Amino acid sequence: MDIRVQQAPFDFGAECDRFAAVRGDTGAVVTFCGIVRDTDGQALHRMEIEHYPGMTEKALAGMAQTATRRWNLHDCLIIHRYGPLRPGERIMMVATAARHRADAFAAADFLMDYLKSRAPFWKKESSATGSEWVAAKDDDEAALKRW
Amino acid sequence: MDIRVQQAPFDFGAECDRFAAVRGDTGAVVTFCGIVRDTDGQALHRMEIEHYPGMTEKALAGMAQTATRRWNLHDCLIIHRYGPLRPGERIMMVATAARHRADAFAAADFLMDYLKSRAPFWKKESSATGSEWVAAKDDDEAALKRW
Amino acid sequence: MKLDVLYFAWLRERIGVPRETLDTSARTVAELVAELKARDDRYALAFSDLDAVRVAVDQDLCDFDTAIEGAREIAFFPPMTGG
Amino acid sequence: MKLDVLYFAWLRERIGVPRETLDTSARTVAELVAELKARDDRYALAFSDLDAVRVAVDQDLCDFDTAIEGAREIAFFPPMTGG
Repeated sequence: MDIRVQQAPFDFGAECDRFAAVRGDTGAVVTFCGIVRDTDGQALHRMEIEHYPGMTEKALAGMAQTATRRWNLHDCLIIHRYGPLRPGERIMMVATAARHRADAFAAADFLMDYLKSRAPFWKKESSATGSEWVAAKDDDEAALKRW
Repeated sequence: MDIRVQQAPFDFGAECDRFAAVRGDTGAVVTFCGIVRDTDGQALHRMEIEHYPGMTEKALAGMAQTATRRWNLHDCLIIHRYGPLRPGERIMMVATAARHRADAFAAADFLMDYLKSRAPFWKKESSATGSEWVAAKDDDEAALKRW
Repeated sequence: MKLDVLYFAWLRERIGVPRETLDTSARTVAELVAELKARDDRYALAFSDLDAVRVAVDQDLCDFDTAIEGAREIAFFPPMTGG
Repeated sequence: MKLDVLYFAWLRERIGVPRETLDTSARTVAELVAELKARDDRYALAFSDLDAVRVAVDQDLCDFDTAIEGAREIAFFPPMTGG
């Protein structure tokens, strides 16, 4: 289990490659990468991610432990950036490894749902017309009911 | 959309990195990598994958088109190897890109379920005690009912 | 009617060839299978449990009652195990 | 009782500070919020719609009726938008 909260960029390809370098009982690896989109219509200049140092790491570790127990994961990685980001930059990634694909998929999906609505990150988008905190979506809250 | 059926290894990290190099409307990338496991108890020496040249590419392209339409994917990649493979080697990968994570996850999950039971690949495992064709699992057939 | 018939995985091993060209008057996949089973013990053995056999006509998965008129390539194989 | 109180995102911006140390006799989060709202318009505005506010006591998410006896750090913030 590896949890990293950092301002610096991460190398998605290298992390995927390292994570999938397994032997033995692991047959399935799922990875997710979140990328800064341009906002609809109005071009995004910058995204700023604020977080709650201390609680962030604690919340992510708790989610990873829950997922590991619930789906019998062999390994689990979460990297999440904070600070200023530009369109196309990679915000965060999750990776899960398990014997079978169903567990790896479910655990990654679960981690993303929880991370989205229960890890203390807040996004602020800036465009030519000003800055705005991204509102939480009802869909994201509803997604938690799946688990 | 990119479909590759090949005997040669592929570079999972490099493929993930290239696939996630997006700009604009794409916010979510999901990747899956299937890895040759050691068999239970008896150590696996080799896996041999047979396929049906011509039909394989056609079947995978059909699945990718279905997934792209159904989940509004921005991009989709499938690489599947055939021939001899050793434990720890990467058999195949799938990657999906979409605006939101729910579409990218569902499409990758769907592609894996279909690829597992509807693409013409057959695995044969060899160990010290002999060779055996891998039997299809009822679970894998049942998984198709989800879609 | 001339047809290419392909076999994969353990069907190929039991029948002993990966592909052959047949001259057949079968109208459906099921009739073709019956012809093959009557030919030789190897075919009778390979097709003894059709629940374990899948078929593709011109590279599309189909059923045993599919008509094969005009088909060029019929393939028999066990349930697939990709991924 | 002395407490560190932290604010994030637009709560931090409306209140004007990221963190402050308070001396309070509040027994629950809700009582603490009532004290803060009475202090100043900035707090009254920030806490005017509690449906839009989340709270963590000692870095664990909790409800407004949570007891805060013994707590060292209370944080207020909007619904989270990670990922």
